[in-house]
Amino acid sequence: MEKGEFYVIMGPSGSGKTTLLKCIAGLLMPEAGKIVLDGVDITDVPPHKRNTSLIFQDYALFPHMTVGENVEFGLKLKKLDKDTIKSEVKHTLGVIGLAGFEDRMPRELSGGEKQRVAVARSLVLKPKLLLYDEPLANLDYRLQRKMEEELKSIHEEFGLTSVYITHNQEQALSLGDRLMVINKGVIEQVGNTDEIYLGPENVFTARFLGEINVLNGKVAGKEGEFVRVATEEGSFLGRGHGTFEANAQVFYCVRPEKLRVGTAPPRENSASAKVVTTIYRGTEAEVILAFNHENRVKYIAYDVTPGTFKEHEALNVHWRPEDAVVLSEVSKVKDIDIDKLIYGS
Amino acid sequence: MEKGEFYVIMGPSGSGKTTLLKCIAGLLMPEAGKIVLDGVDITDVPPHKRNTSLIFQDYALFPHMTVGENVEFGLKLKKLDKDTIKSEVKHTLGVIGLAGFEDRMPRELSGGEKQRVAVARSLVLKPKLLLYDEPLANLDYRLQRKMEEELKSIHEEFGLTSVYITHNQEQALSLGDRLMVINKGVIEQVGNTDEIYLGPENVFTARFLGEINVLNGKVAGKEGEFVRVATEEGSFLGRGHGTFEANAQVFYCVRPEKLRVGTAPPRENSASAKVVTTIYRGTEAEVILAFNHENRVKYIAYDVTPGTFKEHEALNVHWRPEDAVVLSEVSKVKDIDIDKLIYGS
Amino acid sequence: MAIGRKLSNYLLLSPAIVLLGIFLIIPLLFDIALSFWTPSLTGYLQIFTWQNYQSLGLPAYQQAIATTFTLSFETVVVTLIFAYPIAYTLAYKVRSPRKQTLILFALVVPFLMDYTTRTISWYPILGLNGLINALLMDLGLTSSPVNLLFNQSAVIVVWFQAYVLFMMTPIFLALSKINPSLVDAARSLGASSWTAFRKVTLPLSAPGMVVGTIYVLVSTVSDFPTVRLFGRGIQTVGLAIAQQADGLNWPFAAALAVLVIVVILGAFYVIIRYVDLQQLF
Amino acid sequence: MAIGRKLSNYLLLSPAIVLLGIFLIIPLLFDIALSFWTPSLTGYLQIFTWQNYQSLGLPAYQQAIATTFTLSFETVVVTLIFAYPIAYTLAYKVRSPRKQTLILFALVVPFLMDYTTRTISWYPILGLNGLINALLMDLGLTSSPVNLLFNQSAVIVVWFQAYVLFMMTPIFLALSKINPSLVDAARSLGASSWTAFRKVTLPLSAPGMVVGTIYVLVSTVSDFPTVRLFGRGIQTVGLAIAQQADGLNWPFAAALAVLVIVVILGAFYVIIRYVDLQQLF
Repeated sequence: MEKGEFYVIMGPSGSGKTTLLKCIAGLLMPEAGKIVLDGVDITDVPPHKRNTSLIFQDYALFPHMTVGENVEFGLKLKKLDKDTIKSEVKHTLGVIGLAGFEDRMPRELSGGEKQRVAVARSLVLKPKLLLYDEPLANLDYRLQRKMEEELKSIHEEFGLTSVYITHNQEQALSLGDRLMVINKGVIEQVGNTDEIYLGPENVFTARFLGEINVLNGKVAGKEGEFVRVATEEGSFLGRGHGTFEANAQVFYCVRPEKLRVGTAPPRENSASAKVVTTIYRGTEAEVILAFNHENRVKYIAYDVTPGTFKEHEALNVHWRPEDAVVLSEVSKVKDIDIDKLIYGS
Repeated sequence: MEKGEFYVIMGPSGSGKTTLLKCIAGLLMPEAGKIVLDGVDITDVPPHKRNTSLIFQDYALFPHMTVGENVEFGLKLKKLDKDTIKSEVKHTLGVIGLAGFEDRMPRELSGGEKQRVAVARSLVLKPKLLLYDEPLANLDYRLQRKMEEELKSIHEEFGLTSVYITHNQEQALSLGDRLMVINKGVIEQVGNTDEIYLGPENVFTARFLGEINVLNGKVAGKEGEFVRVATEEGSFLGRGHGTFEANAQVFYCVRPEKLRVGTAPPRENSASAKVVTTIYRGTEAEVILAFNHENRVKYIAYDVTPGTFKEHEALNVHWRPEDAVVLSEVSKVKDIDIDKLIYGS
Repeated sequence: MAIGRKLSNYLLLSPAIVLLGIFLIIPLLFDIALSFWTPSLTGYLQIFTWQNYQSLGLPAYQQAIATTFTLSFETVVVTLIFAYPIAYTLAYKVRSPRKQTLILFALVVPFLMDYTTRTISWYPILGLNGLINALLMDLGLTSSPVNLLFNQSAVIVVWFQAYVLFMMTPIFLALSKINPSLVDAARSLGASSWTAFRKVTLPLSAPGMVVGTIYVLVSTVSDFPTVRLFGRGIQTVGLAIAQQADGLNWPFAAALAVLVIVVILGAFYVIIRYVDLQQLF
Repeated sequence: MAIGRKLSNYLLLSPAIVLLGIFLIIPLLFDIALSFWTPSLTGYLQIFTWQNYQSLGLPAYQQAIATTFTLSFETVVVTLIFAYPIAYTLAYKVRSPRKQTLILFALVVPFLMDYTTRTISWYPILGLNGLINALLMDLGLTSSPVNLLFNQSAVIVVWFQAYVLFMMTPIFLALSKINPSLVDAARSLGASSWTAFRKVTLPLSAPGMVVGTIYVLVSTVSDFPTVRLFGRGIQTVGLAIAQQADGLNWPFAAALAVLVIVVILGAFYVIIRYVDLQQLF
């Protein structure tokens, strides 16, 4: 992890994200391994001497203190003089848009305001490492999007190295410089966010970072930089990750927004399909298509009007070989139920 | 409201949505007005004789009963015979994907499963009117999307007239046949979902149903079916709603996904702008642009790779006159703070 | 490291555990031991005997046991009947938590009265020349004073006053915890107000009723002064224990106390089994 | 319609309110009235007098009042010191709610012992020939038995055993309600374990301590039998009330009881003011 980076750790519930974060903060002891900060092994350093600060999912504001007292809590422990504390608190509250809220009690705040106070409380200490434990999970969708933007700009303004954990792929993609996907305590993939989104190394990562269509198939050969995969619905080309033996069982994956639809004659990487059902959201539409052998795929169309897609309508679907990924592995963890991990039920 | 329709009522917190729904269900008494179901005035009918059934945001499963007992609760009160009850419960649990869950206790279920039991409990009674009180608000984003699809298909299968309240525009757009937008107890607009999305009648409705760019301007004249509006950034054409007097103060609105970006020479409805900041989410990007006079607009680009938009890069933005809406009214309610209503803080 | 922490937790805790042992468990064990020792003029001799338990079988004590549990059970029923509606009103009809706190506080004040004074306050009310007789005679409902004291009803009335709050508080807490949507949900599924109460509110408040019942049961069984003052001639186990202890027959008093513990534990077990069967927790 | 509903609520409630009035408020009012009436050989005469309150000023009663509140205060402190760590361990170190319930239940069992028996169990432990003296002499720590009974310490020990659970339960409940993230948050903001406890856990558990203090205060002030049995020669207000009531000087007993109520209410007020100032609720 580099200084000043916004590092996102992403994984399903129960994957050990919070445990990892608490180990970094010193609130839990790792059973094995070391934690190194700025080249110093801090595994045995107690939490209050670590210079890390954790922001909690449930805000964890002290209910018996005012907003001002919450924010100055850490500064007072540093025994700074009163004027410094006061001006720091004022400055930080100003930055997060809560100027003048010093005397409010936490119970008088809305969810978003509580979250901002929690951020301010950690920010004011200028820790070497700022740790976020799914801080937006309890906010509603619109507010999440707005707070993402604010966190991003706070990160740019203060330049503090930050670790952010979440199970929400939208937050991971929009906030992170670098991303680590973990699952049941095992690291599935690490890299820049766009690298992972476009080049997942296994089906778990691919599906966890957003919707993706997966077809089962067998390796049919290599063609230049691409791998040819024989599936029930035809033989398609895609970028491969790893080495592929002929006839090996693989997964052929294309993201729904990478599909193109038209009535043009079939070319490479194209197949005919029928519309099963369509959900319109404003000018965006989510279309479920069925190929000839009943494999279903999702296609996302932008800038359409309701009624563009009719049920049972036949379409030609195509996509570029560089937009498809061929994967040989489901996950680094054996015997998992991806649906259960993603939907939590 | 028509029979068999999926009717969505949408409004910010505190707009009276839940109160309205509880009045329909008979759990609250309206202070004025009548409630008519199937041509019969049911204003004074007690809730248990109304043949309406309400699905709660917090599920409201009976914690001391098994899933089976929860679902058969209403049927038992109808004094049906045991075999009928048993087979109805089994059938309904099957439909919602919880076959064999009869003997589980509610505390053993995940959030999504609880929500499904709550739906089954009402569904099994085949009420004349099924009322949903933000039933997905407590689920996480992915599960919400999945449950939306399920509710939609349940609606199609059972064909029950449904009223659904929410403050989430995505759910409103994807679930509703018809939509009513309310605000502080006042109806802002009623219509088909796509009509309202593309043709909002005031700024509140426009902003509440999804992001939209708003420029202040003055009416400069009528040109065919379009209205010309003079703004700080230039004079633009758009579809007008209502009658417009010359020089009247109006709002010129364009949805971010309707903007187009290019380096082509300026045409009608175009302006030059600079990139301020960009958030990438997978292959989608949200770009904030500043016009010459510093008015900011949001532009959503699809299928781009990170790095497509550089900070301070100059671009030409244009859009079709039919994609812009000219509105004269902020809201039917006076003196509201739209930001506060949308973000709840 | 983890083991070290665990150990230090237990070490930190040990003085507390030792003290608890001395102050709570030892008297209990001693009481049980005592019940198997031989009575003597100075209290007891440490000689094992079944005699004390055999004496429990005497008709006089069997009668006392029956009276005790009848009286306690009746008091439980009476306090339950009156405490429930008050707790219900407080939990659901009084909306503001501030008002709830104020009312609860006001209900507590009469309980601050010293035990003795609370008790003697009843004589001028229930006595032959007391308030109620004066009222009855003024209204012409009776020509000569009625004896309202010194019977089982008087004991129950005094116990009601002394212990109704112990019944009400846990019921209030249990009712406050019930999600109000549940009743709305039942109504919306076709239940009348009464059915919704019977099928949802009542079973979900059962834990509060169980706790209240245990409180009242435990308090009344050992409250012998009230029986002595208001139930002259009525013999209860609590009174018998006090009499035996006064007469220095400690081992027999101890045996009676063990009996009370066994019976109450049995009642607990039955109540908790029953409540558990109904899946209330 | 809405008004009709409200009215019917109050009507439904009215028998309960009337009963509460009769059983809780009337004895209290009667007690206050009694304290202003004139004592007589048969109990009291309904003649107004300040005499009873003037008698409270006698040095003997001032001494009794001082002793009572000193003893009660010491008991509060002792129970608080021991109950807090046990409640803390139960709330934070015992993870499973099932185990918590079991332990709480086990702690309640000794309290099922009949009052009399619980009391007499102490004689064989603290007495001249008791367990502790035997132990001390066996260990050679003393050559002749030490008198452990009949002094203030003995009263406090017995009260501790009788009322420690009343202190522990509310503290346990208050601690259970504290969000464990708060301590983690304090730690993460630079507080040591001790500072986090002092600044977060302790103030947030104060309501539990206040409730426990009130319970113990109220219980000990009026518990005269323990003082009579274990504190021979010690005079408390509760004992004085019982003596006056036995001597049929009810009005003076009532005045003493009113004094107790006033003092406890005063203590409430101070505690709640103080706690409120610290913004704990």
